[in-house]
Amino acid sequence: MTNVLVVDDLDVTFALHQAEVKAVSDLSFSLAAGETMAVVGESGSGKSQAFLAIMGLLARNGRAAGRAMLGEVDLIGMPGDRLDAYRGKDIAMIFQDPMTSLNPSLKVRTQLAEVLVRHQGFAPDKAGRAVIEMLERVGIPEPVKRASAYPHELSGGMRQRVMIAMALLCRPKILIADEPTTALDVTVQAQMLELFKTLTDEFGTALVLITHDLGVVAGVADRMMVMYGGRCVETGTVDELFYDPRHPYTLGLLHSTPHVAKRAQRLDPIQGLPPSLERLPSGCAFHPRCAFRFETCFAERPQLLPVDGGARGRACWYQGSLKHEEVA
Amino acid sequence: MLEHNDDLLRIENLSKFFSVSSGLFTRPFQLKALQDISFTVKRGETLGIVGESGCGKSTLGRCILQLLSPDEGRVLWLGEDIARLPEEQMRLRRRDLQIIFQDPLASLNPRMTVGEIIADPLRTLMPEVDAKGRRERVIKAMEAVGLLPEMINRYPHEFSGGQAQRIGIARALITEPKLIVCDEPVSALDVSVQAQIVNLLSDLKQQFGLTLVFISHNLSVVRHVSDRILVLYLGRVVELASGDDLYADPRHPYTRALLTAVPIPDPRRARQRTIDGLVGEIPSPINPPSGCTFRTRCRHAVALCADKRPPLETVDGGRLVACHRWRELAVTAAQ
Amino acid sequence: MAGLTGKDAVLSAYAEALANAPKGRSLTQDALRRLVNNKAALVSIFILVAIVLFALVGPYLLPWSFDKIDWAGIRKPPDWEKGHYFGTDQNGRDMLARTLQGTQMSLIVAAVATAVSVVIGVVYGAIAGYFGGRVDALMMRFVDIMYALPYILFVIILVVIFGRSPVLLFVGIGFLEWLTMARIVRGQTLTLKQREFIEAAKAGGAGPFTIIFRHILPNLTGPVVIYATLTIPEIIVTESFLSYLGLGVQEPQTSLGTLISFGAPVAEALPWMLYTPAFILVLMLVCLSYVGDGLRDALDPKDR
Amino acid sequence: MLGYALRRVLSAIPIVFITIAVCFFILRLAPGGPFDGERALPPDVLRNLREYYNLDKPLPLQFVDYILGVLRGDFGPSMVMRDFSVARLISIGLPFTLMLGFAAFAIGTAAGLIAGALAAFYQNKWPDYLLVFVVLIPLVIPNFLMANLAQLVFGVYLRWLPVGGYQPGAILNLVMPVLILSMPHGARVARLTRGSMIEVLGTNYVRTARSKGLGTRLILARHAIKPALIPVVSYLGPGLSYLLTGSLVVEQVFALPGIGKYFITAALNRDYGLVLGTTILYVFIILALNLLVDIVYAWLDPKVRYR
Amino acid sequence: MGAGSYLRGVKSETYYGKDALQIDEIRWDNTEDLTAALNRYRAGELDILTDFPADQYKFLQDNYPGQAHVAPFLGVYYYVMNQSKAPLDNVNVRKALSISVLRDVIGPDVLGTGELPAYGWVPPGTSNYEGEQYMPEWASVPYDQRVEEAKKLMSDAGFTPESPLKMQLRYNTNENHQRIAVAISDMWKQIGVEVELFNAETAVHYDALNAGDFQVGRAGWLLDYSDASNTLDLLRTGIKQADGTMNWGNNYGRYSNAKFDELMDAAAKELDLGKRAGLLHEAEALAMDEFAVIPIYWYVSKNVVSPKITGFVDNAKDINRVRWMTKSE
Repeated sequence: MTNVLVVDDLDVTFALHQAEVKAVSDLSFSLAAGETMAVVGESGSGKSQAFLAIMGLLARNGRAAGRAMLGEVDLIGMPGDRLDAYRGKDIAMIFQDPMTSLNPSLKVRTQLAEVLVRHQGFAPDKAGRAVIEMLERVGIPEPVKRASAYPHELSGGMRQRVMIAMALLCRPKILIADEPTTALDVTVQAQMLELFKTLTDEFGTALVLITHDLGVVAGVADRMMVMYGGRCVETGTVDELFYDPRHPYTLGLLHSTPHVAKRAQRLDPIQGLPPSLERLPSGCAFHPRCAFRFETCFAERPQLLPVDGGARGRACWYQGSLKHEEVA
Repeated sequence: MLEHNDDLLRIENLSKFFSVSSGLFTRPFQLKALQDISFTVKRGETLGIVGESGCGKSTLGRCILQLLSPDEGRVLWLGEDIARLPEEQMRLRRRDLQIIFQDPLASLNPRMTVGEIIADPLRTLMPEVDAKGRRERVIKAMEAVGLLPEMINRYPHEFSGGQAQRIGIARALITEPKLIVCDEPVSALDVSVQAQIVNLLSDLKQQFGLTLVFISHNLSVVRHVSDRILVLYLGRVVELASGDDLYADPRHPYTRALLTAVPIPDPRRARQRTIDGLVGEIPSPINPPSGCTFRTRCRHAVALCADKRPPLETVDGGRLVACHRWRELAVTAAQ
Repeated sequence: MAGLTGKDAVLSAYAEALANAPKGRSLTQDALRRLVNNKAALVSIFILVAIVLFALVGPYLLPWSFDKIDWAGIRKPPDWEKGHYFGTDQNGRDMLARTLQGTQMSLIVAAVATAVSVVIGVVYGAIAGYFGGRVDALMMRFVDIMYALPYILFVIILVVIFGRSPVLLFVGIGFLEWLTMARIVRGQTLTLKQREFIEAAKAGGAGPFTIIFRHILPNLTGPVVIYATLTIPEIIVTESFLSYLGLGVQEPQTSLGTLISFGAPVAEALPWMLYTPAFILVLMLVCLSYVGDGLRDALDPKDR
Repeated sequence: MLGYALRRVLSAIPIVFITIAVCFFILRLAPGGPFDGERALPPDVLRNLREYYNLDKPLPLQFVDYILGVLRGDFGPSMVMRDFSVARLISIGLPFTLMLGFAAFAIGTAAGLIAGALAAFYQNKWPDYLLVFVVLIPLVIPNFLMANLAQLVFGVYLRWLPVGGYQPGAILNLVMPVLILSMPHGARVARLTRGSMIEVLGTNYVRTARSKGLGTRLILARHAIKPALIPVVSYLGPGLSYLLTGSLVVEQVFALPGIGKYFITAALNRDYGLVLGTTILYVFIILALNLLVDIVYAWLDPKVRYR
Repeated sequence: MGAGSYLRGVKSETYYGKDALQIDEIRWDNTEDLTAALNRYRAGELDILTDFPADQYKFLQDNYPGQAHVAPFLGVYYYVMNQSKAPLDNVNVRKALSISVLRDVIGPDVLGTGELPAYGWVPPGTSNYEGEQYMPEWASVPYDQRVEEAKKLMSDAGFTPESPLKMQLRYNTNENHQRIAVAISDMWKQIGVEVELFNAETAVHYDALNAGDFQVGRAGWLLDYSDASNTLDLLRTGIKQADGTMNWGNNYGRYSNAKFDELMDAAAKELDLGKRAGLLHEAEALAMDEFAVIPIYWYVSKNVVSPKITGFVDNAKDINRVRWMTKSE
């Protein structure tokens, strides 16, 4: 499978008053065409900042380093106006809060048509029909009426569908979705995840799903990457990581997630507090909360190395088995 | 409802309306947030209340504590109706009724130190306790929730989400209440911290003999913590059952749809199950559909559902369900 | 029930020790630390403090008092031997002494007027915002009406009825500046009211006024301080406009506005009568503006 | 929309009435009257004057007469400039003051918007710091000082512009007055625009626009301007009314025939008729502008609905 | 009040002496702000100014020699004392206040346009007023001696710098009035008088003076016609009105002296101008010796005339007919 996106040693640093904070460190991964990769991590793990960097959408005080190859083009460090040729056309992004991601003073049709006009050379008046078609395709009832509505007249679910339509208008190679369903109700979320699956398969779009909800990952993703303290700590297929996790943090996450099907007596949470990026612990950032740590973990930072020689990767010194309790 | 005496709280036909005025001169219209809600909470139990946005679960929590006074119905606390009780009298009962909020930092006054925040309810509800007594109780409460007493003079913005929620819990404990309403207590927290707080709540329940009302939109968390679960839809009770019964044998189509929609952290099972997805969007609470309000999204809706509101039936052993066709559907589901 | 009531010596000793546990860094200290990092604001604060000190201490160091007439030195340019470092005015009074006295008066007028507008505005806005509904609509309608009135007319009539006492200037101007403050505070109170810690206070049995004074008012300091630093320059400029109309402070007292309104017409013939007070006024207002901007960034919750 | 505008007009009536009442009675409180001048008038002359100007009746009666008069469009005579009626006095000077006010408003608003947008766009870079300082100048220098200095420098020394006076068609005479009147207004608009533009550029929907690959110019023009204008528009209402009534200084220093000075001198001379006339005019200007602002609001922010 | 800010006067064809007129159009420009008017003059937009800021007199003399005309003018600037209330009803207190004013400084320094000090009540140059102008003997006594005498008078009346007479001095809003008030209040401080200055607009000021609601107030009187009675009538006792109130007219100080009234009635009936002048002189001396008012200086007319204009003649009535003037380009 050809890779649509290859990222090497991506670093993202923010200049605060005195200190510099590294939100993402040495992140490397590749994304195959049509594949769905989940990026899992808690707040402050850097999962969003990494992809905002790739899209060139970092805040004013943020700086990205390293390479992100979209085909033969390196997106990192590319000036905004040149990046515009790719953004919205080959690589698109949708965000978490549907309430504030659409411009309140512009009609839905305008905000969709402008993408076609910018990238596909549509004449402004002719773009209307394609927009209606796309709205229908993402499951919005009465698309003609909704197209001329303003964002505040639509429900949360409806607005997220508009965002998906907007992102997929130009059939991009890659769609990055940053916590797309977190702000939605369970039933609407289920419909949305269904929509993601069918559309990305149909258009052959590679989907990056950034989330903190392992349930969502299990339902949608092929491959996944777990991030902690700005670094990738484990990658692999969904089945490998769910049924045979090789990093204590991944294991801890699985045990912390309540399972609706069976009522465990007690959750087995990860102790301690999430790391603060300003004062990352020495060596392996997870060591303060890790049940399997030993001296090396305090001193040196583990590299992301392949597991049993396969495509899987993990960044942990502990070689023993984590399985003291089977994850059914 | 046999064991009458150990009912801590009984809600009878509670309704709450909000008048939404759209302009200075136009007639305000009625938003029916809660309609004809009835259920009981037993001593030492954790009652889960689950439902999607707009179903009125938070309003219900506030009606229990009389932060909002219900328009109709009765709220029996230890057998006495406290609905629409004047505030001075209600104040005497507030010692036994406390609340924990969703957003840890937003529920703490940023200008007060942790010690002052936790002790705040004591000032008004238990004036007889002097300053020294207050500080001692605060320290014990902080230890109980796993906070370092040395942090007593710190300010809320110096704490992480999880720790800030522990401060909120300590504040709710300080007057040694009998019942605590937890309104989405873990929804704003990261997964790992969420688990810690869930465990903490169940430990405290044992230690202080509390009764909890656990409100959340996250069915997995509610399923984990609750003994019995109440399902709300657009301001009405659709089903009430024990956690296991509800999961094993959901009787209301909405409950069934909810259960299939909840993402489960198990790839293989996730891939096998078919989503009994709902149709369309949640209707707006301003003018809900006639008859059964769920009918517009229910696959099994028939003419009857449109013209008559399904009664809330009490069935085997205290379960409640409000659907005309639940018996038929139970049979077809079994095949 | 192993509740919280169990009393023992160890606990009370421990409680005693914790009375002075390490103090956390309050929001205000946080904001001050950020303000100090803002160079422009820091420099401005120093200049302002210098001006205030200079205005308070200066008169005692100068040979001439602000109302002493030097008959031999009427309309004289700056002349060091005779002690008129910045020249004299048409009455032979020392310009530097008068500028300092004028600065004192302008600062007093600004400070008191701002205080008046803050107190009235905050209380009015908090009550309107907190109680909402009909009370809020009525109170805000009154504010709209006041906005529609020609406010300069009121100040003139106030000054005319009660004579030109400085006290009246403070109350008069302050009384008319509270309108915007009331609106800002009302808006903030409406948002604060929805915050969950207010509901927590209600659940804790707190009555409306406890909630306003213990929970809402302390959280209003941000916007109130920011707007206050905006009001001060407005008031000083308004006072100078009133002096231009001859409604300023009563002789022999003076204010920066009065001095400038006398100095402006003779800018060419007697330039020293203008550049001293004008320089101090402009410097003060520029500094106030930068301090205001600095405070807004420091107190802005977004970038915490 | 029409229904709303009508309702707003109806709700304005009580405001105008209360304003007139408040002014009417407050004025009577002030010591000194319109006939106190250097020469003490003999008592009988004074009595006739008071009768002529209807001042001898008890106050409430006078008030009712005045209101009835106003409804008939008769604002009564000016008590100081005796051979003019208030209406005529105002009608002579009003066109000039309106012209002055609107010109200053247009220039100030345009310059302010551009400066504000630029400062926001180059936030924390040198253009921003420069613009913030330049915009500060008209706010810290009292306008009468600016007027005097400008007159001295450009009028007397450099002789680029006429110093003062006005006759129809003398555009050059208006350059200095309009600029000086527009500068404080422009400065306030600039500060407001900068603040709101910075906020809008930080919003999620601008980030979405950037993620769609729209160029900076397109984002500014289509996505940023409209929402950023909302707080600015709410200032333009009171801003314009201040310009229309605050032109006293400019009219006095440049000897221009506007009514700006009436707002102030009428009160000083206790010309009850003129004060009330100007006040009513002022209130109508403000109410009309507030209504205009609300209508523009609806166009800018679709969430604001008018049933 | 045309559409512009000026009035225009044009030579009328029917005027008998129209050929002799050199100037055929006049434009009266109404400028309230004196500084603005001077700036317009200096920019050549105006040819004649009927007033100019006193502070600029020295500047004009240095830079525009000869163009600023300052000439005596029939008018007196004075302070009036409310004699209906103690202690100003005591002539010695009034005397102390009057003699302690150093009038020679007011004109040249405080105002800058050199107004001449006034000790009497009828301006010099008033017609049909032959005879020697009233000049009190204390006027020639050196100033510091006068201050000593004033201090003694005041201490006799019970006022010393330690326990001073507290008094309010009212004036209407104007730069010159303010400067003079400040100067005189400083002079009075030496003799045990603590003055509170009270500035008010013209309407309020004169309303207070008419109502007698003041202790010392500033006033001025420009003669309507060139005759001594025009100022002396100000000091006549008020006329009782039908409703019992006294109409004091412009006699704000409520000065009342039967002998003075008789002299004035006699002068009014006297046909022989010489004898009439004698009576008026006697009346003036009587009132001035009783310090009915404190005259301070005689007004001057202030005009600025461009060198292009000829035929502008200063006169006591400050009347300048354009018909006698010519303007060269």
